[in-house]
Formats: sequence, structure tokens, C-alpha cells
Amino acid sequence: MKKIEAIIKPFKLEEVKEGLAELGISGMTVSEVKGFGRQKGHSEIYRGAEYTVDFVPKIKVEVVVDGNMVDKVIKVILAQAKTGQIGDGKVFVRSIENAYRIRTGEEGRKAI
Amino acid sequence: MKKIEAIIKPFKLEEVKEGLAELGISGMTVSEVKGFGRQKGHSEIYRGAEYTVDFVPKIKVEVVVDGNMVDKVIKVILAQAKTGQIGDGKVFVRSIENAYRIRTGEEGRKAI
Amino acid sequence: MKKIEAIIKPFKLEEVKEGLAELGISGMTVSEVKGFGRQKGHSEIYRGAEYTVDFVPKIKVEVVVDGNMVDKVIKVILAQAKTGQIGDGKVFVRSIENAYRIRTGEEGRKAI
Amino acid sequence: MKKILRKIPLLIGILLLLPLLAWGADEVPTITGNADAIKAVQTNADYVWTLVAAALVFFMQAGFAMVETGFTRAKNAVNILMKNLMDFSMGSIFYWAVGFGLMFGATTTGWFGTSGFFLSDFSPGGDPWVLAFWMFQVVFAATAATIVSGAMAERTKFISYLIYSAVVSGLIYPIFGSWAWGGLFHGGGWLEGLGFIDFAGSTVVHSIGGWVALAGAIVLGPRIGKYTKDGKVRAIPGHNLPLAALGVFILWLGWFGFNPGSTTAANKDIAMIFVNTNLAAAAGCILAMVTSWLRFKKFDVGMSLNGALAGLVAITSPCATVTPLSSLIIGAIAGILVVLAVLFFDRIKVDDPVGAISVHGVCGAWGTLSAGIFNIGGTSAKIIGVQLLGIGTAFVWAFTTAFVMFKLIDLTVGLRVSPEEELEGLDYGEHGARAYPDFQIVSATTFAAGSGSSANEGAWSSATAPATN
Amino acid sequence: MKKILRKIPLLIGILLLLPLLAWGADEVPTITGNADAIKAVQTNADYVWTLVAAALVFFMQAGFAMVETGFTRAKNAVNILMKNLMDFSMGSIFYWAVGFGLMFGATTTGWFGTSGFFLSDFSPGGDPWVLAFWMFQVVFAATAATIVSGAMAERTKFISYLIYSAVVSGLIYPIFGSWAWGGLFHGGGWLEGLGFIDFAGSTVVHSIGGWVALAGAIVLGPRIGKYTKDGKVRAIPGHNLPLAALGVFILWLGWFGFNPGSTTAANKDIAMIFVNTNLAAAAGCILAMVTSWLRFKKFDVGMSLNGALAGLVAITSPCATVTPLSSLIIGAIAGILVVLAVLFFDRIKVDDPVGAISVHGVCGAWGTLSAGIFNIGGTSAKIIGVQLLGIGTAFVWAFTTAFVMFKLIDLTVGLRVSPEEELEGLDYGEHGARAYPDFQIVSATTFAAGSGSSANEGAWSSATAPATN
Amino acid sequence: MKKILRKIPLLIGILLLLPLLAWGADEVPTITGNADAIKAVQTNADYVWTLVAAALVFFMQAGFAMVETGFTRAKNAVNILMKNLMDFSMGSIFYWAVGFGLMFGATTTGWFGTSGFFLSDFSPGGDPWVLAFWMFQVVFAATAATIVSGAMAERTKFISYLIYSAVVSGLIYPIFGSWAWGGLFHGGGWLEGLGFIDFAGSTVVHSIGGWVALAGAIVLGPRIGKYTKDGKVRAIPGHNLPLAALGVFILWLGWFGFNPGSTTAANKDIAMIFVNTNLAAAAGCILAMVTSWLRFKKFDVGMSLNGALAGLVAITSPCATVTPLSSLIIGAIAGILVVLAVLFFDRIKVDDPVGAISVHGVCGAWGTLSAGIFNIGGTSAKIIGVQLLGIGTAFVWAFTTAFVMFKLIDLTVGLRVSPEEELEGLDYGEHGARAYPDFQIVSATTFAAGSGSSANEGAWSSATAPATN
Ligand SMILES: Nc1ncnc2c1ncn2[C@@H]1O[C@H](COP(=O)(O)OP(=O)(O)O)[C@@H](O)[C@H]1O
Ligand SMILES: Nc1ncnc2c1ncn2[C@@H]1O[C@H](COP(=O)(O)OP(=O)(O)O)[C@@H](O)[C@H]1O
Ligand SMILES: Nc1ncnc2c1ncn2[C@@H]1O[C@H](COP(=O)(O)OP(=O)(O)O)[C@@H](O)[C@H]1O
Repeated sequence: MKKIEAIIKPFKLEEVKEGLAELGISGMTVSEVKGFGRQKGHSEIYRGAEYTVDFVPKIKVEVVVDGNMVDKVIKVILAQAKTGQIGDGKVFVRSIENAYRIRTGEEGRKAI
Repeated sequence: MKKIEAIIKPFKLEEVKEGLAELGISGMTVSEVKGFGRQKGHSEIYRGAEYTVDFVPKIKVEVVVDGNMVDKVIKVILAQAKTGQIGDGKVFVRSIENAYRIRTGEEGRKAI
Repeated sequence: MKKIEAIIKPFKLEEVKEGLAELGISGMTVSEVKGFGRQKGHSEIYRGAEYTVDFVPKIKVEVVVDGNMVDKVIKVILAQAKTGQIGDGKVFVRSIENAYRIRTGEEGRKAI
Repeated sequence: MKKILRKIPLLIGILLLLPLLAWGADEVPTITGNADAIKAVQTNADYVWTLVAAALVFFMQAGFAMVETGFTRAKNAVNILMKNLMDFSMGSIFYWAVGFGLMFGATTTGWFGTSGFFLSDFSPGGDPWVLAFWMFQVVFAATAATIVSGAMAERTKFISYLIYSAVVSGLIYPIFGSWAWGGLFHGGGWLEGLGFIDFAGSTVVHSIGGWVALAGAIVLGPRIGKYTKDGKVRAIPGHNLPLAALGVFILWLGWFGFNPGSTTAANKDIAMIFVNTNLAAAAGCILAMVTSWLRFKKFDVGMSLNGALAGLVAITSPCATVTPLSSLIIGAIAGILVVLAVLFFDRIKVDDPVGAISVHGVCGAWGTLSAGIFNIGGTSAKIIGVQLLGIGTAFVWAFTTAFVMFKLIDLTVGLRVSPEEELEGLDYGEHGARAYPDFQIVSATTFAAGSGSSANEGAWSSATAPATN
Repeated sequence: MKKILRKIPLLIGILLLLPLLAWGADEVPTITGNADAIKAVQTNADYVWTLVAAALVFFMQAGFAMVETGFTRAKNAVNILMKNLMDFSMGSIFYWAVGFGLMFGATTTGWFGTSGFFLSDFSPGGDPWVLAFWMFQVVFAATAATIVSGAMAERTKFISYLIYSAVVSGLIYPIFGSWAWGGLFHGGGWLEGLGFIDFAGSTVVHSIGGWVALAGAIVLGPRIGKYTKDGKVRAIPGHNLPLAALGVFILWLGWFGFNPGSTTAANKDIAMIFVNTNLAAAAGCILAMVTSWLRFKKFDVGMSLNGALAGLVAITSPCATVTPLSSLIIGAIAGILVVLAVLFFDRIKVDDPVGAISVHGVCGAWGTLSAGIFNIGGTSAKIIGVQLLGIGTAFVWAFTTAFVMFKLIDLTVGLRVSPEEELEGLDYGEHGARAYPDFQIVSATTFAAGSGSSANEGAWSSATAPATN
Repeated sequence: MKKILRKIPLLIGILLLLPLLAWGADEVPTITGNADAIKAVQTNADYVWTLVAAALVFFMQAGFAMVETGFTRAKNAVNILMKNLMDFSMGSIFYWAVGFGLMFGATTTGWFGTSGFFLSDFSPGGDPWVLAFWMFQVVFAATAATIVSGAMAERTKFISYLIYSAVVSGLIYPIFGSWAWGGLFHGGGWLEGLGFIDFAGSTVVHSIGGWVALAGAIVLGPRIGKYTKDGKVRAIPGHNLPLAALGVFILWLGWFGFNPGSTTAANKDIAMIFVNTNLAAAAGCILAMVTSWLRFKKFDVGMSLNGALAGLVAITSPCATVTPLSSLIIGAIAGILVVLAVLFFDRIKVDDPVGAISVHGVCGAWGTLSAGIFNIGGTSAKIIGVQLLGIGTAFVWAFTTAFVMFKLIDLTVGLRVSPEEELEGLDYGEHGARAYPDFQIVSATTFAAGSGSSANEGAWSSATAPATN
């Protein structure tokens, strides 16, 4: 089992979600993060003093899938999250040793 | 060392925390996430237009423990976070190469 | 490739970010988390009833770097995030199998 | 006092409609003409003052809405707002149709009025005083109703709320009101006949509202999570204290209509009422802060805000008949009382999210009693006895009728939402909405500890199988 | 009615400036002296009432600001606040310089006034009535302008906003106003000459504002993401419903200045206007809730809030000339109407984030018509005909001139921000600021689904290449 | 002007208490009876106006609370709210006990009054004018005190706040007030004797508040993180701009009581004061926006809001004695001035989170000067000289006494919270509470950059060892 973690632009979430759903992926976990990278945050002004918000809002999508699905999932994410502009984000892949479904106690593939 | 990551229902956090504390686990890191899965979000209505919030609020609990604790920790989480209803969440296990305590610079087991 | 995950005190973020920037690290992802550990949260009072907030706010910094950078990065984080007080946080290291840049589709080292 | 107005001859009626033309260039002024014109101008001033005061009292609805929203959780904010909006709207209609007639209509029995329903006392071209008076009274009726919503917040079915809100402003409030205030218009009640002093309604409005709230909170039971399994009180903090504070400032402002406006006449009496109202509020606020500091070693904001309201509620009855110094003392005692009352009701497991029972019920009773004790013209056992009789009658009437009403509602449509809906928040269940969709919401209680609470919610959650969260 | 005031001789003028000294100890009062003094006191009361009412109407700016902010997204909150702040500020200056003269100046053509610019009707030491009257009128002019901002929210360039805001309060509103209300001061318009009834401005203020808003929303087009690619309506929920509810309460309060203050005289007429205003608002609120419940099986908060405003807008025209019962009916119909109108405009793809067109345009027209139908003195085909003529004229005038104006602005400075700025929020783009920097903001729409919407935004995003987000 | 009232014989006193019964059916009106009745009606109108205005000024407390809360960080919101609540409550009590007597009591020295403490000028049954007057004055005193809290926000100990708040409203404000306004009641001060014009208190209230604030901000020093180690200004953005904007609207409304209410009489003068107040605010708001746009290329919301307040503060002194056109100019200059002043104080490292010193201190001084320059009756070197003398005296008096006071507080109970508490927020440290427990809070500054700032906070944090965060 692998965990695929994608850092994407917030307004791309819906497309990514739909792409994954079409692959038959039934679950994912999403969170709000702040990204720091080539894409710069902007300067704001508050009563005459400027300040730079270095971080830009991003969405982190985490999906745990069976090994054989990994390439498809990555392909979908790369396609759906792309605008071609700086700041589109990253996809990281790593392995997971085991998974459990809390409701049933099922383990491994059956859990996801 | 292993990292155990559990996605649970928010109102189960306290029970999970207490269960882990009873095992002698001294630390954990928790964050707000949104889950997408079998459990569906609900439809809301705003001035006559409906919209569906696909994601449901979940809590992610991350605990890094020594290898020999893993099974106990998983057992506790599976027990404490369970309601038996769809959406109870998942537990994922993966290995960690090393850990450090920032305050002291300690490394490995001593750090957690 | 390795992923370094640091749980730090929120007001240390800027120093950590600057330290990493000096190393030439060009990106990172940051999120708000709540920590539970030796450092205790505080009691609040609301119209006569006390309640304890067990969790303290922390920042999680995630950086994916090439293997040869790992030690330098850890050293910088340990130095910059330290106050010497309980609750300074942890650094966890784990390996990543692959990384992609969404904008270009680049893979591996080139993606980070 | 106002009755005399209705006897002014038609000539004057016309003068008033065309106040300036009355002295046309060719008309020679006369002494009696002048005298009539003077009365007409004073009457105009009375109308302006009474209606401006009514507008200020109306604005208290915004104050209640903000206080109650601020003192409860984000997931129930829309529900609270809707309740406050609806109790004024429903209250206006029911008070127009039924309540005003019961309260101020002519009475044969002395127990309630039987004329003036649907504002039938007014006919086009006739004396409009009944309209000005109604306007001032309707905002009072709605205040009584809105007090209740705070104590029953975060767990009451919306449809049940609509029902009881109509009953409170259409029946429970006006019938008691007729006993104490009927004589201000066409009625005449037995309590006022005995000399009961309740100038602007510490009892008539606030205690009545407070005791209905008490009945409601008892019938409903506490919110899930308010008590641990071993019965300890858990804090459920309000989600937006700036809004709550804004609400208190708005209420304080509104009280400058509530109390001095109760003269329903533009005269010099209002000066002392203003000063008394303000000093009592200030003293209540300070003493509640000090009391909370002595008890908890923190300057508690919730208690301080409630303290200001406690002082205002207490001075409502005596505001026209005590000295400024007495007002300060009355307010100060209310400020202490409200802190103790909040702790008391928490302890006896009456869960009142905003403190409405303590502020309006308890301090309303105290204020009414204080009107007897500090009476500017001296006090006596008889005066105090009548005050106590009024206080007791209000409790018995409001608590009993409300208790029966809530039980009936509970047996029919049901009073409380399901535990699932309560956990998830009433905003979704009743209104399909969220108050703050662009903000990341975290329940304060998610990250808070409370020994035994988990078992409590856990017990519930395995029993009732929540589909959500 | 007020003209007579300016004929009061100088002697009285002095009396008024020194109202009490006039009866010095040694002066013997006379009958005519008394008669003059009575008029002076009544005049003082008129000033106080008119100006207190103006203050209440001014406060409606806060109400509009809160309603509009609450009903839109967090990322545009600063922009909405700035617009509301600026339309009152700019409006004050432009109405002072130009608008008041066009509306109330002496007219030869009957189409607009040509005197009284820059408040030139006032000279130090002269009769200050023009100042009191101007103050009451300027808050009305600003109301008309501020209505527009809601319908055009979340996508309009700030600089273009400043321009159209000046044009609305300096030209579009006052010229129409001169036709219906010019005779209240030095002017005299053709519509009022025909007997058009619009006591406090359902048409003059609200419909004018609403139809300008309609033109603006059409020229702008809908917000990105409001419709799916197959044309289905998507909800874009407002981010702070407690603020929106507070805004509605503030507006309701302000209307107690708006309607009864339009007497510009302290007299008994204001009582019925107060009651009518209140009953219509209450009925509108309830009926909108019921209608929303019948349609969606939920007690919709947005619709209920709009329902209260709908009732208020509708009763603005007839408030002085219908009975309380009629007011209740007028408000109730407005409450139903506003729900249907919001759904209608959504369906025909006119995107009005706060419902301004439905509330002010549609219900303003209904209210004006109802003033004919329910007229207390009886109705006739002629009365109704004149009302319809007024309603139609307002639509043609406001919509046409506004449409041309918006097109011109669009062709020159541009009316709409770039899609990048719209997606990111106008707060950063126009003001370099965020409304809530300490809160974690999540767009409600980020986690919401809407079939086909992704393609919609996707299509956009690949076409226009957003540099941010 | 009001003194005459107190000479009205007892007969009239009774007439007023029972205004309508006085003309019973059998009583024959007389000329002198009528004349007396007319005075009585005018007096009633004066009471109503003065007290309605006082209510509006009271409401400014809500405005200040919202502005100050909105312009500071979420972690200190409860603290700010408590301060605003308490300065009015404490101020009411201390002004009742001491302040009013010092300011308006009979004086032998001409430096302060020595009678009328504890409202002893009033006795039951006597003339209640002193109560109406006190009510209007107490809300002014509290305004002066509340101005200070903004400049000292986010770092002042709560207990120290309570102390200085009492001193400001009990001593510093009333003693200066007695010099300029004592003659409005029993006193008589040297400044008013020279002809100093400060109709509603640009200097007496606002500059006094502003200069006390300046002293406080200097003694406290800037907030942690406000300056980088190389001395650059860092922005610490306010956390809730919609609340701040609401606050400004409320203040603007309140000023319609503050300025025209200062007539303490219902007369025609109030019309020009209303218009002047409004035009100055509008011009200040626009010019501040334009100035900010010229400087930063953004339409700055914080500056625009402060600009409106700047215009209001400036027109407070001259509002009754300049033309509307002059008002517009005075407000416009204030709007420019406030932007420059905010930048100036930031640069000289006086950290004023809400801009209170610039708005109230600087623009108060400008307004007072402008009353001399634009005086409707013409100006002269002497007039301007007296104005300058008043401005200078206010600065010296307020700054010096406040500086000494703050130093004394600092040496005894301590003025500033610990750095740990400051970093964590005063809400927890002082009040054990959070303003928004259901929201995810992120400090704006956590994710913001500022060169060198880390070193700054780092230096602190290793030195003082924070136990939390
Ligand atoms: N080395 C890294 N480790 C973790 N996250 C990273 C790293 N580099 C970039 N990111 C994340 O990816 C986001 C996009 O990166 P950025 O450099 O801005 O653009 P691009 O993806 O187009 O190269 C960043 O905002 C950050 O969240
Ligand atoms: N493949 C997955 N990868 C990551 N997270 C998942 C995955 N599937 C489910 N989840 C998380 O687990 C939560 C619960 O899953 P769900 O399918 O709703 O119910 P259950 O756990 O009972 O099967 C989801 O809300 C989501 O946060
Ligand atoms: N076993 C663990 N697994 C995951 N996170 C942990 C663990 N232990 C501690 N943490 C995180 O590290 C933070 C700091 O730990 P704490 O015990 O308070 O102090 P210290 O780091 O000084 O030992 C905690 O708040 C929590 O977020």
C-alpha cells in the first residue's frame, strides 16, 4: 500500500476529487496547509505599514491506495491539478505498512 | 519507530487521548482534516440554491511510538474510536527513520 | 529523498524558515496542529465553570529534501526552533519514494 | 394619565393634524385657543418621545440576538438568530391580534381584558394614541418572549419555539400584564389596585420571561456534555464574545428607552430615570466583575456582561421612585446576585446557556422588591408585602402555565431536537445552513478535557448511533 | 407644508434662537406673543424629530454594510465595507454640491431643479430649516446609492464603484426624486402633480436603487462559479450570518426614522406610521420564512431576513395612508414576493449576491402599487393608474440611465475586476488587506460540490492562467 | 442659559410633573398661565433632546469597543471589550462621586469646582435639570477615558487600566473641563473666560483623551514585534475589520448626539450642527482614502475609517460656529492629517494600535484651531491666540499629569503585562478566556515576514524563557 500526498491549489480540489472518483477511489483525507515555494505570497498594507504574507494557501490531499493503483492516481492528479502556472504544487509518494478500518477492524487492502 | 496515523470522528478525540494516556503514551499531534469516503456530507440550502458539502470534519491523530508499542496503540485506537457507524475512520501505520527532541537534541527512542 | 517533519512552536516558524532558506531549501509546506505532550495547555474559566484546554498550538513544517541534505536540515531546525523550554517539539525523518512537480510533471529530485 | 387626551374636542384633533396652518395669517389668536395649542404641542412631544423610546426598545431585539448568539456555539448561531427574529415577528402579530386586548382591553372580571383585539380601538381619523401606546407595548411583549430563547438555546426544536413564542406574547405575558398595568389604558388589574410598584417591568416583563425560561430549561434538561457523568459542571464557552459585548451595549442603550420611555410622556421625570438606569447598570457590571474575581481570580467577561444586564433588570421596576444613590446600591446587589445565581442554577443542573434565568428572573424579582425597600417616599411592611405578593404571583403564574405549556408541546410536537441534531448543531438540522461557512470551525469542546465527559458522550453515541460527525 | 415657516417674521426668528430669554422677568406676555412662542416650540420639536429620524436613517448605512458583508464571502469583506463607507461619504458631498439642487431647487421646466446647489439656500443667520431638510434628504439619497452595491458585490472595480456611486446620488436619484417630491421644498414635479403617492419612497428611493442594481448586475454578469456549465444555479453562501442578521435589525430600526420621519414634523401622524412599518416587517419576515419552508423544507435564514426587509420596503410608500391591517397584508405579500423574485433572478442568471433587486426593486414596486390599492381614503382606477405610471417611469428612468452609465464605465475604466482578482478576492487586489487576518479562512465553496462546476472554473483557469492560488 | 430654569417657581414645578392636568376642565386659562405652560413644554422638549442625545453618545462606547477590538488581535479581544465596558462603568461611578463636582461645582479659585459631589445638587422633588445635565456630561467623561484604551491596547495590565481609567474620568478630564466648560453649570473657568471656543469638545474631550493616550503609549513602549531589530515598522493587522467598520458607523451616529446635543436645548441650532458634523466626517473619510491611495497605491480601509473619525473629531469644536463649506474643508484637512500623523507616530516608535493619538489628539487640536480660523463671525489674532492657548494648555495638562500617573502606576502595580502574557494574549492571562473558542485562530503575524523580526523575538524568547506557545 502506498500513500500519495498531493499539495495543490485550493480551487483545483474539486477537479482532483472528481478525477479520483472516476478511478474508483472511494476515500481521501484533505487538509488546509500553507505553502512556501517559488510562488510568492503577497504584500499587504495595514494602516501604512507593509507586510508580506510569505505563505500561500494550499490544499493537501492524502489518499492511501493499493500498490497497483499508484501510477493511475498520480497521473490523474498531475492532469487535474495542473494550471501550468508556478505554484501548482507537488505529489509525494511513500509506502504504508498497514491500514485498518476502525468501524470493522478490517486490515490491509480491505480497509481502504 | 513507527508512526501511527488515525483519522477519527472529532467527538472521539477525548476517548482516544485517554486510552493512549493509559498506555503511557506521552505525546501526540492532532489536526483538523476533512474526510471524503462512504460517509456523505450533507446538503445545505442558501437562499433557495442547494449545495452539497462533500467533506465531513475529521480529526487526524499522529503518534510516533517505539516498534513494540505499535500493536497496543492500534488496538486502543480501534477500540476507543469505534461507534460502529460508517465514517469511523482509518488507522495507517508506517515506519519512521529517526526522531529528535528539539529542546535537548536527543535522538531516536529517547526523543519520543 | 527524505521527508523531514518538524513540530515547532508557532513563533519559531519565521526563524526556521529563514534558516532553511539559507541552506537553499526552496520550498516547504506548513500547517497548524495541536500538540499534546509534556507541555500542558491551560485552564480557562467561562461563567464560573473551569475547563482545561489540553492541547497547545503548534506548527508542523514538512520539507522534502534530497538524502544528502537531511543532516543539514535537521541541524538547522534543531538550532532555530530551540528555546530550551518544554514543548519545543520534535523532528521526524522518513523516506519518500518519489516526488512530482504538478506544473511540469517532472519527477524525483528535479521535482523538489 | 393619557385618558384625558381622548376627550380633547374634534377642533383640537384637526389642529393637531395641521399644526401650523391652525394659526393662519387671518386668524386672531385667543387665550383658550392658545391653551389648546399648547396642549397639542405637548401631546406631539409625548408622541415623539414615546415612539423614539419604542424604537430604542425595539433595538434591544438586536441586543438579545447578539448576546445569545455570542454566548452559544457557532454551530447553533443561525438557529438563535432565527429565533430572535421570529419571536419579534410572531410576537408583533400575536400581540396585535390577541395580547394587547387581553392586557389593556376593558375588563369586567379584573383578570384580563376583552376588548381592543386586532387594534380595534383605532379607527381612521380617530385619536391615534392607542397606536403609539400599542407600539410601545409591543416591544415590551417581544422582550418577554425573547428572554426565554436564551435559556432554551442549542437544543429546542424550531417549530416548538414558534409555538411557545406565540403563547408567551399572546397569552402568558399579557394576562399577567393586565393585573399590573391594565389601568394604563382601558383595563385595571387587581395587583395595581393593591399598589404594586413596577414602573417599567422588572417583574411584568423580566421576571415573567425569566420564570418561563426556568420552566423551559427544566423541561428540556441540560445540553449534551454540560455535565460529566459524575455530575460536575463543564464549561461550554460562547463562541463570539465581541458580539456578546456588542449585544450588551445595545441592550444598555435600549434600556434608555425601556425605563424612561415608560413615562409615555415627554416630561422632566425622565432625567432621574436615565441617571438611575445608568448608575445601576454601572454598579452591576463592576460588582459582578469583582465577585467573579474574588471567586475565580480572573476578571470574568461573561459575568461582567451579565452583571450590567442584572443591574439594568433590577432598576427597571424602581427607576422612577428611588434616588440615584439607591439605584447604585440596587444595581450593585444585582451584580453580586447574578454571579451567585448563575453558579446556583449550574449546580442544580438547570442549564441556561446565556444566564437568562439569573439575569431576568432572579434580578427582576430583586428589583421589584428593592422598589419597595428603597421607595423615595418611604417604605412600610405593607408596601413590601405587596411587592412580595407581586413577585410571588408572577412566579406562580409564569412558571406554572409555562411548565404545562412546555409539557404539552413536548408530548405533541416534541420540544427537543434529536441528540444527533444537537451534536451536529441545529443550524444544519433546522435551517440547512451554517453561520460561518468561510471560517474553519473547531468546537472549543473538542480540544477541552473534562473528566468523565467522554464516557458521557460515548454512552450516548453507542446508544443512539450518530450518522454524522 | 414647511413653506409657511419661512414666512415667520424676523422677530420670531430671534425668539427661536433664544427661546427662553424671550420671556424675561420684566416682559409682560401677550396673546400674540404666546401664539408666536407656541409655534416656535412646535418648530423646535419638528427640528428635533426630523433630525433624530435622520440620525436613525443614517444608521441604516451600518445596517446595509453588515447585511452586504454578511451575505458575501470573507475574501471580499473589506471591499464591501469600503463601498458602503464611501457611498455615504461621496454621496454626502455630491448631494450637497449637485443632487439637492436638482431635486428640490426651483424649477422652470418641471424636470429638475436649478437652484440650491452647494446648500446655497442657507445663509448664516437665516432660517436653518433648509439644513434640517437637507440632512434628512441626504441620508435618503445615500440609501438609494448603497442599495446598488449589494447586487454588484464581489466583482466590481472599486474605482468604477466610486464613479457610479457619485452619479447615482448626484444625478439619477435626485432627478427622479424631483418629479415625485420636488414640491416638498422649492421644486414641483410632474408626478406629484398627478397625485402620485409615495410617502417615504418605496419607488423614489428603493425601486430606483433596485433598478440601478438590476442594470449593474446585468452589465457585470454573474460571479465566477455561480452557475455550472449546464446552467444550474450554485449557492455561494454568505460568510457571516450573525452580522447579516444584525444588519437587518439595524435596518428595521432605521426604518422607524425613514417612514415616520418623512412627516418632517413632530405630530401624531407618526404613531400610525410606526405601527404600519412594524406590522409589515413582521408579516414579511414570517411569510418569507413560511414560503421558504414550503419550497425547501427548511426555515431559510437568508430568505427570512430578506422577508423582513421586503415588508419594510413595501410599506415605505403606503405607510401614512393605509390601515394597520392593510399594512400587515402588504408586508405579507412582499414576504412571498421576495422569495419568488430571488429564485426568479437566480434562474434568469442575474446574479445578485444579497437580493437587492428583489427586495428593493420588486417590493418597492409592489409597495407603491399597494399604496393605491389599500388607500385609506378609497381607491380608483385613476389612483392605481397614477401609481403604475410612477412605477413604470421609475423603472424606465433608472434602468436606462444606469445601463448606459455602466456600459460607459465598462468601456472606459472597466467595470469588473480580472478573474484572477475575483478568485483571490477583492480585498487583496483593491485594498491590499484582509478582513480577518487572525482566522483560518476556508472558502465554503472549496469543499462544496456542484456538478459541472469544475469544468466551469477549469475552463476559465486554463484560459486565463491565474498567477495565484 | 439653563440657569434660568432653576428660578421657575414651584407652581411651575408642579405643572411640569402633571403637565396635562394643569388645564383641567374647570380651570380658566390665563395669558401668564399660558406663557408659563409654553416654557414648560419647551423645557420638556429640552429634556427629551438632551437625554436622547446622551443615549446616542452612550452608544459611542459600543463604537469604541468595536473599533478597538477590530483593530487589534484576536488574542486580546476579550481584554479590549472588558476595558471598554469597565471604563464606562467605573467612569460613571467616579464621575458621579468626584468628577462632576470638580468640573461643574461652584468654584472659588477658578481652577476646579468644590460642590455637587455625589450628585448632591439634586434633591427629590427639586429641579431635575442637574440630572439631565449630568447624564449628558457623564457620557462625555467616559468618552475621554475610553480613547486611551485604544492606544494602550494589547499590553496593559487590566488592574492598571482600572486605576488610570478612574483617574482620567475622576480627575484629569474634569479639572481641565472645568476651565473650559465650568460655566455651563455652577462653575466658571479661566479658559472660557478668555473666550475659548470648544463647543462640543475637540479639545476638552478628544485632545485630552489623545494626549493621555500619548503619555500611556510612551511609558508602555511598543508591542513586541511592532519593530524589527533594525527599527523598521512592522504591520500588526487588526483581526476583524467588519467589526471595526461597524464601530465607525456607530461612532458617526453617536456624534449626532455628541455635537448637536451639546446645545442641551431643543432648538433650531441643531440643524446646522448636524449638517456640519456630517460633511466633515464625509470629507475626512474621502481625503484619508485619497491620501492613502497616493501613498500606498491601495485604498486603505484602516486609514479611511480613521479618516471619518478624524473629520468628526475636528468638527466637534467648531460645529456650531462655522458654515457647512468650512466644515467640509475642516474635515478634509483632518482626513489628510490623520494619515500623516499615523505614519509619524509609527516612525517615532510610539505604538498606537488603533490610531487614537492621531485621531483624537492631533485632529482634536486641529479642530480647535479651525474653530478660530473659520469662525462664522470672523476671526482675529486674538481669537486664534486663545484657541492656541487652549490647545497648548490641554497638551501640557493632560500629557504631564498622565505621564506622572503612568510612571507611578508602573512603579507600583506595574503598567505592562509580562512578555509571555503579551505573546500568548491578554485574554488568557487576565481573563482566563478566549474571544472565539469555536474558530481556528492563526496569528496573522505567524505567516508574515519582516526582516530581522525573528532575531527580535528570538532575543526576547531566549532571555525570558516563555513557558507557553
Ligand atoms: N521541498 C518541499 N517540501 C515540501 N513541500 C514543498 C516543497 N517544495 C514545494 N513544496 C510545496 O509545493 C508548493 C508549490 O511549490 P512552488 O515552488 O511554489 O511551485 P511549483 O510546484 O510550481 O514548483 C509550495 O507552496 C509548497 O507547499
Ligand atoms: N483511501 C483513503 N485514503 C485516505 N483516507 C481515507 C481513505 N478512505 C477513507 N479515508 C478517510 O477515512 C474516513 C472514513 O472513511 P469512510 O469511507 O467514510 O468510512 P469507514 O471508515 O467507516 O469506511 C474518510 O472520511 C477519510 O477521511
Ligand atoms: N510521540 C509523539 N508523537 C507525535 N507527536 C509528538 C509525540 N510526542 C510529542 N509530540 C509533539 O511534540 C510536541 C512537544 O512535545 P512535549 O512533550 O510537550 O515537549 P518536548 O518536545 O520538549 O519534549 C507536542 O506538543 C506534540 O505536538
